[in-house]
Amino acid sequence: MDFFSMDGRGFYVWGSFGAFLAAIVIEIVLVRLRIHRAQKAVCDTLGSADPSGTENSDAGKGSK
Amino acid sequence: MSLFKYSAPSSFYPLAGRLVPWFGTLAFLLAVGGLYLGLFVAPEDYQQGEVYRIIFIHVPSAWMGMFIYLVMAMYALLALVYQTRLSAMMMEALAPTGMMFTALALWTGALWGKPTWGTYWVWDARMTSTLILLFLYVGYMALVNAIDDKKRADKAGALLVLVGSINVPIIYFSVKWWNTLHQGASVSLTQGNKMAATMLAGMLIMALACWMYSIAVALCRVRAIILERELHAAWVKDIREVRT
Amino acid sequence: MSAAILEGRDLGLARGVKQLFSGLSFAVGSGHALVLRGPNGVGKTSLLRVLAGLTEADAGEVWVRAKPTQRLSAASRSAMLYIGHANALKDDFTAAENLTDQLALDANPASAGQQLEALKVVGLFERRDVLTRRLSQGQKRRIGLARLHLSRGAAHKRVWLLDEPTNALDGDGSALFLQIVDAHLAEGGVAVIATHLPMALSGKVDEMHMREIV
Amino acid sequence: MSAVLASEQELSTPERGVWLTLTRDIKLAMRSKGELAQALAFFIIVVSLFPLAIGPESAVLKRIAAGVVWVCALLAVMLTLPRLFQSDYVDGTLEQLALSPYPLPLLCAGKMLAHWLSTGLPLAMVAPVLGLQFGLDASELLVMVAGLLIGTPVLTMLGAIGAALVLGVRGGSILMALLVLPLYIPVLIFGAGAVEASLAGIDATANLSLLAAMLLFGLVTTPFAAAAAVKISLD
Repeated sequence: MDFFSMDGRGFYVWGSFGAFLAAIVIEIVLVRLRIHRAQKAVCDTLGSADPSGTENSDAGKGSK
Repeated sequence: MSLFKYSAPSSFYPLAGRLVPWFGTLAFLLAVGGLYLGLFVAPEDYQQGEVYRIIFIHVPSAWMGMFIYLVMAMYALLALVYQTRLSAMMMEALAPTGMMFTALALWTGALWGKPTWGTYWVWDARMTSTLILLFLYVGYMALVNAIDDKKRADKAGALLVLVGSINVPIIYFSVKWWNTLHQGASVSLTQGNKMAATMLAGMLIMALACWMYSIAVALCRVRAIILERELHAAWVKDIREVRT
Repeated sequence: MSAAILEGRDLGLARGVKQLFSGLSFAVGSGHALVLRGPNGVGKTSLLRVLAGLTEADAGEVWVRAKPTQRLSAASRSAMLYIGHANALKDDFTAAENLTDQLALDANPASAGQQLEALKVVGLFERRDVLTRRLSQGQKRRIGLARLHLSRGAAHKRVWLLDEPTNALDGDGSALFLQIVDAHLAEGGVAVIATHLPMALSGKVDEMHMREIV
Repeated sequence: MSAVLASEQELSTPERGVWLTLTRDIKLAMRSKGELAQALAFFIIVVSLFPLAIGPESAVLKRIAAGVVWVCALLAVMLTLPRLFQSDYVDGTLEQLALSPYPLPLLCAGKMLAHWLSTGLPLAMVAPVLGLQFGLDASELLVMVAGLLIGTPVLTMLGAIGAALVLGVRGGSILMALLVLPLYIPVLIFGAGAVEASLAGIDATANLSLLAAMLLFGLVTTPFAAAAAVKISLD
């Protein structure tokens, strides 16, 4: 509990760390969405005969 | 010439795909180590108390914000001189991450300032220059997004970043000059009190983590950009065929 | 063609995802005109802009006098005279002022007397001091004709790149245009003309038909 | 043959390119004096708004005078930047400039000079009157005018790059402000700083010479950057 209160300034410390974490998580999600969409667009232009799900094979490895 | 092989988007795409997990993993491990050092091992600062721990993300963010702009300027030079398409794509891939780190530096700086100096914002030289750096990122992204023709957007963005990067030292100098003239709040974040070795180590490790993260996320984004641009190129079809 | 003044070598250009042309090669010799034909949107204007150096080709090179030229290099700029859809005229200047300015930019040494003479030839002498905003489209086009008239031959800006030059011109104007181009070719000039109208030039004319690339 | 010689002779003096665009743009500006007056009127009106918003205490006004005048000069210059290339871009003149045998950087330099003569210079000329409204005295006014005379050309030169980059782009003028304003900050700091220094009784030459250094650096570099931007926008 002491750890989280940070001398009673937990708001500032965890506000910083929280924003940092949130920004990075959001960025990772957005980038992965973007590459998924790009790969889907490639599949679409190659014709509908493309089996779905293939694009996850490499995007899943995206920045962890 | 083998180096130039990878300046073609078609060969860079798979290479970047192979590199992303490595840099991503490295970033994750470093971040875990750095945060452990920063939050649990490093001692409390005898002047600022616990709140100084913001340093472990504030300083790396500020560094990355500046460093990424510098890297973009280098790519800008390559894009304009050697006309390599990939350099411009790398710029476009780096800009959002650089902007994010710059914004985070401002945000964490404000949250640090309030308990430490009693105000969220001081017009101190470093904070002010970081704010201007954020404006430079905004300008670049706005310009590149506003131009439909990708070829033109690449070159225009590169020229803007080049002009901006020449201006950055002048801006820093002028802001510093202005700050001393007004004898305003000169905020010294790291000087004054000697940093414990563990503090320094934690900060450096976190900076390294941010660096690796930036590489991973930029490589991932550049892959998306390559696919978006080369949607109709022949090699893209080959890649999909290999994968299917 | 040994005396090729202007050559396109393997030129390729895409706009967005659309490939306008690729592997396009041709040569135009002294005294020759090349007429570009093809439907709208096939890339005639783009090709002219590539030759002028305004647009950068994705592939290939433009050669002038058997030498490869960089986009907008000094050699290219002193050879190319480009007249596009826009007339490059200032509404607030008179016809005569506009002509003087254009020739000055071309580094064309035509004297004031020669300029008045040229305005007479294109039928703008009486209207030379009228602000360009009060001229008709065809009359504006004729200022360009005066510029061409004074740029004939091999002396300067030898390669003419003309985009739909007879647009807005009446019958007389078109005939005048043909005369000027013929004179230019006879004096050793070169012209590349994009048009969808018949071009009854009396000199040596090649035609290039551009087609949509699927 | 004589024509060949003549054209070569003329090109042996490429600096004539500066003169060409300078005289042409000045002449154009003189034909539409209304536009010139607009920028000036904007400058005067916006500066006059500040006392109304802040109150007429002379100590406060004197304190903010330099900043207000400089920010307004900056905005006034920025509003006129589209004039540099926009109409030339639309009517096809810019293509002809790029294709002229004269080097494009020199032609751009001439345009910048014309732009400064028709905006920066008049602004610097009216500034003392506005400074009087804020209670500045003669020596401070002198420093302010000197600063504006050295600083506004830099605003024009940096602005030319931005103006060329946004040609034909959606939302051009706001976008241009985004690109250009951050680059204007050093000029603002040194320009306003000069007046503040003289207000505080310090020698203002340090500020002014820094502005002059920027001017010299800009003179050498920005015509090339603007020319490159024009080429990019024509592509």
